[in-house]
Order: sequence, then structure tokens, then C-alpha cells
Amino acid sequence: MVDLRTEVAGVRLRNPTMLASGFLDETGGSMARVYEAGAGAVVTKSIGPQPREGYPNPTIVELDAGLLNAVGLPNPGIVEYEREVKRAHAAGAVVIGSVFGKDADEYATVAAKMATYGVKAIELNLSCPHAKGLGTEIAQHEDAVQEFTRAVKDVVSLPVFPKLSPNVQDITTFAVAAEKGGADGIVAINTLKAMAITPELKMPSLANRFGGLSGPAIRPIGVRAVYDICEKVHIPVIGVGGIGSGRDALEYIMAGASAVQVGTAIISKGLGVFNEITKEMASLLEDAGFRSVPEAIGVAHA
Amino acid sequence: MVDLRTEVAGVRLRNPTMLASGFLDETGGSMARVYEAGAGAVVTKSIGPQPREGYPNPTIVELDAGLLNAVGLPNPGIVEYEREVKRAHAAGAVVIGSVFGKDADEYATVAAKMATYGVKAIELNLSCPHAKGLGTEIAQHEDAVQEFTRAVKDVVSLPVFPKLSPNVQDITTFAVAAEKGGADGIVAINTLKAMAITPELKMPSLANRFGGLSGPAIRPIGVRAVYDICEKVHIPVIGVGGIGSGRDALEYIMAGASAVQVGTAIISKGLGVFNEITKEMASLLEDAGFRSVPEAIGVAHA
Amino acid sequence: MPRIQVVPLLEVVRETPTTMTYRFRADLGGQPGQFLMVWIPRYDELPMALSYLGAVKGITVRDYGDATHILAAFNAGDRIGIRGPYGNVFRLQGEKVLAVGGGSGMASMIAAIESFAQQGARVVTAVGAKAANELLFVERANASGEVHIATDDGSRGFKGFVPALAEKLVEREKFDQVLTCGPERMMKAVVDLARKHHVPVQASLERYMKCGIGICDACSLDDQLVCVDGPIFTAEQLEGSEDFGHFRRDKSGRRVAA
Amino acid sequence: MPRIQVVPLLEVVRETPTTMTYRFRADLGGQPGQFLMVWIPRYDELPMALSYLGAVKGITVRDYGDATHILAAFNAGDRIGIRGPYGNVFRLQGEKVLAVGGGSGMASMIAAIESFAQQGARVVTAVGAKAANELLFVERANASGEVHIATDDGSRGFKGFVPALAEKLVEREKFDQVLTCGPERMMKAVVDLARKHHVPVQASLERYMKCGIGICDACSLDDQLVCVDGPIFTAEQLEGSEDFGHFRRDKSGRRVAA
Ligand SMILES: Cc1cc2nc3c(=O)[nH]c(=O)nc-3n(C[C@H](O)[C@H](O)[C@H](O)COP(=O)(O)OP(=O)(O)OC[C@H]3O[C@@H](n4cnc5c(N)ncnc54)[C@H](O)[C@@H]3O)c2cc1C
Ligand SMILES: Cc1cc2nc3c(=O)[nH]c(=O)nc-3n(C[C@H](O)[C@H](O)[C@H](O)COP(=O)(O)OP(=O)(O)OC[C@H]3O[C@@H](n4cnc5c(N)ncnc54)[C@H](O)[C@@H]3O)c2cc1C
Ligand SMILES: Cc1cc2nc3c(=O)[nH]c(=O)nc-3n(C[C@H](O)[C@H](O)[C@H](O)COP(=O)(O)O)c2cc1C
Ligand SMILES: Cc1cc2nc3c(=O)[nH]c(=O)nc-3n(C[C@H](O)[C@H](O)[C@H](O)COP(=O)(O)O)c2cc1C
Ligand code: FES
Ligand code: FES
Repeated sequence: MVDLRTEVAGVRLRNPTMLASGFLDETGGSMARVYEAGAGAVVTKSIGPQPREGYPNPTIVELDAGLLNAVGLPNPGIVEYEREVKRAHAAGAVVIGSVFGKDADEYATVAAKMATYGVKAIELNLSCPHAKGLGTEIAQHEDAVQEFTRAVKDVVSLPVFPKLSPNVQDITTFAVAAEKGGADGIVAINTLKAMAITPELKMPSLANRFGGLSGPAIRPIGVRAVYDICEKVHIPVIGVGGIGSGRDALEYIMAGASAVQVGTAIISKGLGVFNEITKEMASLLEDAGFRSVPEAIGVAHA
Repeated sequence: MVDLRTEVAGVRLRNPTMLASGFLDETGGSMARVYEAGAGAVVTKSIGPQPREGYPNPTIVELDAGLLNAVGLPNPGIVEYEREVKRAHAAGAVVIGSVFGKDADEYATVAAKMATYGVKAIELNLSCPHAKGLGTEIAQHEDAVQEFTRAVKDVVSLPVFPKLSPNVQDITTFAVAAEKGGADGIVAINTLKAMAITPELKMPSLANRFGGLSGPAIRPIGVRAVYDICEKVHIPVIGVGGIGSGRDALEYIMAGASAVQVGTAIISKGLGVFNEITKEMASLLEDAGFRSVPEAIGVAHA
Repeated sequence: MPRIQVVPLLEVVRETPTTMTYRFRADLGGQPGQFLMVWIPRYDELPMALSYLGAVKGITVRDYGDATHILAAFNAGDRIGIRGPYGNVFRLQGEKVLAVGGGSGMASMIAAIESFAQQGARVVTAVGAKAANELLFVERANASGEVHIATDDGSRGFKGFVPALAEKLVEREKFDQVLTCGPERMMKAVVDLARKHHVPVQASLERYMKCGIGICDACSLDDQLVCVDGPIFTAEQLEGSEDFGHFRRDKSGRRVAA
Repeated sequence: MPRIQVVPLLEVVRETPTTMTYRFRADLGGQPGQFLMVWIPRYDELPMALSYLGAVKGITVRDYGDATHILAAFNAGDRIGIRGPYGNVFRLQGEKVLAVGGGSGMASMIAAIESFAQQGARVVTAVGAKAANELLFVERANASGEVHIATDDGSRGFKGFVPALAEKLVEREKFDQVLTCGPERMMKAVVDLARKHHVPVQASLERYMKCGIGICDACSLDDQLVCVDGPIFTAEQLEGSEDFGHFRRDKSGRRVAA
């Protein structure tokens, strides 16, 4: 039997799958349920200092090759969110707290508060492609990534994982900046800048016009990002983008990821996707002669 | 009946579909056949100064949401290619010559030669994401885009269409640079940097490891690029990326494209795809109350 | 293929001073109790129950807030976007069914009422509204069985809330199941009374929705999602719920009074 | 789902000093004349005809250049990637079939020979090779009909090229169709003689391939694509061809002598 346990910057996981930020993680009840369904950890919705309604509907459009969304970072704010994290912890979930803000200070403040809720690590959403004026836009510069990471590292004693955007010329320069800022790991990738138009109505399909693309469409882009990043940094990488099967997860792991996150695949496969992924992963690893997940990390670089 | 004729920078097209560069356009026989199958124009394979073999196989991988390729710009060189353009012209095809080189001089030389073959416009491939050391890599800087465009404009009296890469932070800055360089139109987008791994073999699926992603996966990224570019430049835009139906084509046209190019969809639909697109486009335009293609260009900006 | 279909409205029918039915042809199935996400171009996208399931589908919408008010001005020929059908289905259990509807809640139940009657069940419907002119689908329900009416102001039928009317009916006759849809406090009362009388109940809940497909968490109720686990829940599922009848989530995900 | 399947080799069988058959289970169909793109990890991806179509598929490969030489060292348990099947199919026309194979060309035809025989046709096969020990699939062809042999050095059967042997057979007996696969000049001779004798012919062509699915233009022959329009062409399709028997494309797309 293949040992599916893995570990990312000291965070121990029963298996390498995590719930990606933004999926069924606005409420503690849902996070508990996802953990019970088999995820190795759950990442919270990205939480900011204040409650935020997000964009008007339509916020989600299913396309042939992926999902387009512009939810606009709705969240109940860090204060109210304590209740949700507690509820998830009550079910035994391993929780990673995702945060955002408008500048380094806000990132640090929200992260510090999140840390007091007992989460195991902090994820920094530096990469939402459709929220104007937030840190997520500012963080399109290497300096900002380094600065925000450092600011958060200075106030929490948890592992910090900046989550990077693929909407850049070379994602590895951002990964290096994050590492310089003291990051304990990198999460890649967030959604790609995208748009759909409904010709019958002569208008964009999202109320916000623009949105972020996720799902199968972006998997090859994410795998490449992870592969490239792993050649440039010495900290673990968590892969995300279009993962819906054990095979998909192994693409990321062999590209160098220590763990993976799953989001859009929940639409087609439901919460059973986590067990499905770990089962298929175990069987493929066994076929390929591996006894544990860590043995397979990065083997495609050989 | 909707009038499908359109025009891009003086190049008249019987309908707004073109064969995208790199598909069935290494030989004149194939280009003739594509034109006969209904394309409004055919863009040649990107041709360089010398013959080039490209990368070893596997050069193509079909994925669930798109196509990954690293053919590596194989081409017979501009001298031998004369024969192929002649053959396409003999069938009455409207031919746009795509060229590449390692610097501004080479682009200009190849373009000048291509112009003598009687093509109707020159497309500059500034964007192939997997050919190291060619202009396609150099052209990841706005200055180079402007310089290469200018160099070609200086030596040909045809419309010049730089083709841009989506692998940048903000494609509109490149479009503006091209416009400054004298471009008569913009082609967007080329493929996205991507990778696939075959877990059973623990290695990348392409011989070149990295490749470019095309097909349905990238359509929302292309539509957004065209939409954004059209807000920043005053020259026509030709949309490409994941188009396989009249509906897809109209997304680009309503985003602002004056014409569209079709590549990967040929795999699933064959050469009938051009007629299928124009037919569906006509019927959707009619339903929406348009009498011609130009009327629909950019309406999603309203 | 995109999952959104754009359809022209074939017909717009006024049902009550504040409620309209919109009919359209669409290439989708749909069973009693399921809903669509309905895109009102430039305004909003909202969940709406299928009130007609045949070849020409229908939704029946109360002019309630910003977007539904815009929709109220739509005419035949205007276009809406739809996706779905989503959610679970009202299930026939036994032979005698009591349907308890409040306000626009009848829109979610009417297809079940008709379908259960067609399957041979005896369907008794208790319809409630503020006033007589706000009663919805009384005739359709009547054509499928027996109808009892309650109005808050007594302008027609029983004066008072529909759960009280329902209780009378349950005391009078042994039902095999109860269906209900309407304001949540009303449904809470119906669920409680059905439980008291040991009648199985299916309640169709409403929550603010964004995705409709089980990813955004906007519609959560305890650890259930109204869009994919619901909208229809049984008394057993709602038993012990901290949220049902008490709390809902606002657009930011905050838990607020229902 | 990726279109590439990775399969372990179940068995590797030496057919001649330079030719091996590789057997594997794969989740794909395949009809006589179709081919797979075969990925030899770290080396190349090449088109190879299906020489066995049953549950356990097979390809039969001549140790020819760089990649096939690597493949020649593969053993049972080693893995290859495959995608396909691609291309068109040999079609049975009439009742008497002459199959003319040269060298590894027999690999493309043997499944058709067996299938046509099973459908009740009389199949006469003319197999050619440089020398006796290079003859491929003589026994399988023999089990499906009559076999005639030609070797360049006369070490077995008719001394000379197989088209000459084929001509004798055509003069002896009226065939309803001719199949052929082998070196292009050989096929050209076979097509010409079949045409002369007014016998319909299907020739399976080989061209350098990259995509195998009709987009890269590497395999073009005049305005036909060997990967999707072929690999099997009729005499009518080849009539007037400027390329057949004369030119092929090199990896850069240059037209060079065949
Ligand atoms: C499964 C389901 C089926 C429904 N079926 C019907 C129906 O058949 N007929 C009908 O009239 N109504 C139905 N509703 C309720 C309907 O969706 C809301 O009344 C409507 O969205 C109000 O929109 P508004 O913009 O006019 O109001 P707003 O001004 O936006 O808000 C008024 C209130 O309506 C609710 N609301 C707003 N947007 C949504 C949303 N996206 N999802 C859910 N609630 C929302 C909120 O509670 C809000 O406070 C259904 C709701 C659900 C969940
Ligand atoms: C439809 C089809 C079916 C085939 N079936 C068989 C078969 O069943 N058995 C068999 O032994 N051979 C078959 N071939 C030929 C086989 O693909 C080539 O002989 C083989 O690719 C040589 O590879 P190499 O690397 O060993 O030689 P190389 O050293 O690469 O080249 C030698 C020559 O082989 C040819 N070649 C190389 N690569 C390719 C390629 N990707 N596609 C086509 N030709 C190529 C070229 O003409 C080249 O000059 C088939 C070819 C085609 C097109
Ligand atoms: C509806 C939706 C909401 C999201 N919200 C967030 C978020 O709040 N914070 C964040 O870092 N990423 C967010 N993402 C991005 C995902 O976490 C993930 O990076 C992306 O969807 C790619 O993974 P997938 O293909 O498995 O969905 C969101 C994505 C979607 C589709
Ligand atoms: C196999 C292949 C070869 C290509 N070759 C070229 C090329 O030579 N020059 C170029 O500008 N673009 C090339 N492209 C990019 C296409 O022209 C096009 O921009 C891209 O495939 C997106 O369109 P599609 O989704 O319709 O295929 C190539 C794409 C593929 C898949
Ligand atoms: S509406 Fe998004 S999860 Fe239910
Ligand atoms: S091999 Fe690519 S077109 Fe035939």
C-alpha cells in the first residue's frame, strides 16, 4: 500500500489533497463536510478585514473547458469568520487560512487575527484577477509580493504560503520574490484573466464583464507554472488548477508539488472527488513503483 | 440574408474566418484545400529565413480541454516556400504570409521576400511560446514589438499584423507598442505556455517538455485579450484562440475582432469547420438583428 | 457548449397584482421542485422554480426587489438567460398529499401538485396569501384536487396564516405526506405541525444563491447546500438545524436573522 | 482524459533479424490498415500500423533508424505510449484479392489479409523481401490463402522484385482488387500494373508524421493528408499525383525526392 501522507512546511496532511480557496469555505459547516469527505486540509475563503458582498450575479459561468467566475471576494470579514473556523475545527479539520487586504498592513492584520483562530498555516491571496484596488492587484509586482510576505511573516509564527497569479510574464520571478520575503511555500496557480460573451445578448456573460478561468482548461498552465517554479525556489510548492483526478494530481506532484488543491472539479464530481483522487493516485503510484507521495515529488524533472 | 463579407486593413474577405498559422499551411496544396473548404483567407505557417526541422516527436498532445504542441516552428525556409504560396494562389486563395526571424533585420528580410510572392498581408509571429532564441522570445518586450513592426513596415507596402502573446502581464501594452510601430492590425492570441506530464512514464508528454496550449481552453483568455486590446488601439484586431463554432467566432467579433482565425477546431470538426462557422454566424447575426459582420464588431463594449 | 441558454419570452401572464408567469421554450428537462438560475440581463441572476414543466416551460416571479422589478416590465420577445435545472425533486410518498403554499411559494409546488395528482394521488392544497388578489395558482391546484384558502386579511377563505389552516386539515384527515413552500417562518410552522402529527414533510427552502451548482457556499444551511442538497429538505434533515427558521447568510456570507 | 495511453509490452516477438512484433493490451478499436502513433519514451513518436487487431493488439516494427533501433531493445514489461487508431481502412471489394507486400509493408496489410479471408474472399499474397530471412508474416498470410514469395537475392521463391511477381499473378488470374504496402517505388510499380490490368488498387502510403490527426501538414501528398485522408489511397486518388513515387516532405516541410 502506498503511504499517502505528506507534509508541507511542517503542516502534516493525511493525504496531499486540499480544498482550494473559494469553494465551500465561506461557512464552517461546509468546510467540516469537505474535510469529512476526504480532503487532507481545507483552505478558507480569502478573508479580508471587513465584510464584503462581492460582485452582483451572474458571478459564475460554466464554459465548455472550464469555469469562469467573478465572485469578487465576498466574505464575512475576519471578525465574524472566527465562528466558521471554530466550526471546522470542531470537526477535526486541518484548516489553512487564506487572507487578503489592500496593503501590507492589512494583510498582516488579517493574518495575525486568523492565526489566533488556530489555523495551521496562512495562505496569502496575492492573485485574484478580478478584484480592483485590492492587494491582489498590487501584488502584480515582485516587490509587493516580497513586501506583503515579509509583513505577514513578521506577525505570525505559522507557515506562510503566498498564492501566485499566472497572469504574468514569468511566474518564477514572483516565486523567488516570495521566497526572499520569507515564504514557507508557494501556492500556484490562481485563475487566468478571461471573459465570455453571450452573443445572443451582445454582452459579457458576467456582471463584472471580466473574470477568472479555472478548471481543466488551466491544468496545463498550472503544471508548467509549478514545474518552472520548482526549478527556481527551495521551498515546497502546492499545485492548483484543473485537478479532478488522481492522474491530474500526479501531474502536479511529478512537476514538483508537495500537495495539491481542488476546486472546480467539485462541480462535476461532487465532494467524492477527494476520495476519488486519493484512490486513483495511490493506484498509479503503486503501478509506478512508488511507496509514498514524497518519493514522487518532482520526478518529471529527471 | 446577412452579408458575411468583411475587411481588415484593406484586405477584403468573403467571410471573417481565416486559417490560423501552423495548421495545414506548410504546403500550397493544403492551403488551397482549406481555402476551397470555405476559409475567408489562409495564413501561412510561420516562415523563417532558413529551413528548420522543428522539435522531435512527440510534438502534439491532445488534452481534455485543448491541444498542447511544441512543433518548434518547422518550415522549409522563405526561398523554398515560394512554390507553396504560388500553389495556393493558383487556387484563388487569399494568402497572408506569416514570418519570424531572430531579430528585426531577419523579420524584415523574410517579410520583404514574402511580399514578393503576392500575399495580401504580412503576419508577424512575435509570440511562439516554445522556440528559444528566436524573435518570438525577444518579442516579450514592448520595445522589440515596436521595433520589429517598424522594421517590417519600412520594407513592405502591405498591411502588417503583429501576432501577440498572451504570456504577458498586460497584452494591451504590446498592442499599443505594435500600433506605435506602424501595425495595420493586431492578431491575438498565440498559445499559452503550458506543459503536460504523463504520470505513468514520470516525464513530460512533449519531447520539448514545454509547449503551447490552444483550443477551447484558451477561448475565454483570447476573448478577454481582444476585448482589452480593442479598448486601447485604433487598428483592427483579428481574434484567434479556441474558435470552433459561429457562436465562438461571434464572441470574438462582439469583443471587437474584425475577423477570426481557426486552428485546433480542425481536429474535431475537419475542414468543414469553416462553413459550419460561417453558417452558424450568419444565423446568429440574423437572430440578433444584424445585417452584416461589421455591424456586430465590438458591440459587447456597449 | 455554454450552459446558459438565451431564450425569448413567448408569453408573459399576470397571475396576481405582483406576480407574473414567464413562458419560454428551452432545451432542458426539469422535474417538480427543481429550479433554474435566471439571468435578467444587466441586472441579476436569480433562482426561480419551474412552475411549468412541459415543452413550454415557465417561471412565476413575484415583483419583490430590484431585479424582479425589472423583470416585471419584460414583455413577450424579450430575452432572458437560463441555466439548470438544478436541485432535487419533490417525491410522492403514499396516496394522500397535503400541499401548503404561502405567497410565491406556490410557484415551486404547483408542478408537484399536478404531477402527484396525475400519478393518482389525492392532493389537498392549502394556499395562503396576504389578500385574495395575491392568491397564486388556485385554479391549477383546484384542477388537481381540493383547494383550501387562507388570507391574512380574510378577504377570501380562512382568515389567518396558512399553517393554522393546514393544522385543521391535518386534524381532519390523515395525510401520507406534506409538501410546503413559502416564507421560512411559515414553513417552520408547517414542519413543526407535520412532525407533531407524524406526517412526513418535504419543505422547499429559499436561500440567496450565486452559483447554483454547489461551489460558492452562498446558500448554505448548517452544513447543507440548498442548491444541490436541496432545495427540498425533509423534517429529519431539518431537525436540529440551527439555521432553519432562524438564520440565513447575507451576500458577504455573514449569518443574519432569517 | 488524455488521448495517450501508456501500455506495458506483454510480449516482444522477433519476426525477422530486423523486425519485431510488440504486443500489448489497449483500450482502443482498430480496423485493417489503421495505424497508431507510438511514443518511444525519450526518443520519438512514430506511426505504426496495427498488425494485430484482437484484444491483444500488436505492432510490427523494422529496426530502421534511431528510434526504431531503440525500440528493438525493448522487452516485455517496458512501456510505450500509444494514441489512435488513426487513418482510413482497407475495404474488401469483390471476392478475389491480391495483396502485394514489400518488407515491413506486410505489417500494414496482414490484418486486412486475415479479415478479408475471414469474410470469405480468396486472398493471394505476394510477399517480397531482400532475402528469405527478411520475409514477414508468410505463415499468417498462408493461413489466410495462397502465398507467393519474391526475394531480391533469390534465396527463396521468385528472384526479383515483388511487383514483377505480382504482374505474373495478375496475368494468370483475374483479381477484383489489389492491396499494396511497401517501399513507395514498389507501390508505384504495383499501382501502375494494376491500372494497366484494370484492377482497382488500394495502396497504403507512408509519410513522415507529426500530429497524425490532420493539422500539422507534415504528411501531405499533393493536397491529401496521409494521416487522415489515408494512409490508404486508390489508384484514382493517386492518378496525376505529382508526389506519389517522386517526392516526399522532409521534417522542415521541404519537398525532396522520395
Ligand atoms: C430554489 C429557489 C427557488 C425560488 N423560486 C422562486 C419562484 O419561483 N418565484 C419567486 O418569485 N421567487 C423565487 N425564489 C426567490 C427569489 O429568487 C428571490 O425572491 C429573488 O431573488 C428576489 O430578487 P430581487 O432582486 O427582486 O430582490 P433583492 O432586492 O435582490 O433582494 C430581496 C431579497 O431577495 C432574496 N434574494 C435576492 N437575490 C437572491 C438570489 N440570487 N437567490 C436567492 N434569494 C435572493 C434575498 O433574501 C434578498 O434579501 C426562489 C429562491 C430559491 C432559492
Ligand atoms: C501510416 C504509417 C504506418 C507505418 N507502419 C509501419 C509499420 O507497421 N512497421 C514499420 O516498421 N514501419 C512503419 N511505418 C514507417 C515508420 O514510421 C518509419 O519507418 C519509422 O518512423 C522510422 O523511424 P526511425 O526513427 O527508426 O528512423 P529515422 O532515423 O527517424 O528515419 C528514417 C526514415 O524513416 C522515416 N520516418 C522517421 N520518422 C517518421 C515518422 N514520424 N513518420 C513517418 N516516417 C518517419 C523517414 O522517412 C526517415 O527518413 C509506417 C509509417 C506510416 C506513415
Ligand atoms: C468561484 C471561485 C472563487 C474563488 N475564490 C478564491 C479566493 O477567495 N481566494 C483564492 O485565493 N482563490 C480563489 N479562487 C481560485 C481557486 O482557489 C483556484 O486557484 C482556481 O479555481 C484553480 O483551481 P481549480 O481549477 O481546481 O478550480 C476561486 C475560484 C473560483 C472558481
Ligand atoms: C501545431 C500548432 C502549430 C502552430 N504554429 C504556429 C505558427 O507557426 N505561427 C503562429 O503564429 N502560430 C502558430 N500556432 C498558433 C495558432 O496559430 C493559434 O494562435 C493558436 O493555436 C490558437 O488558436 P486555436 O485555438 O484555434 O488553435 C500554432 C498552433 C499549433 C497548435
Ligand atoms: S449557490 Fe453556490 S453553493 Fe449553492
Ligand atoms: S501528420 Fe500532421 S497532418 Fe498528417
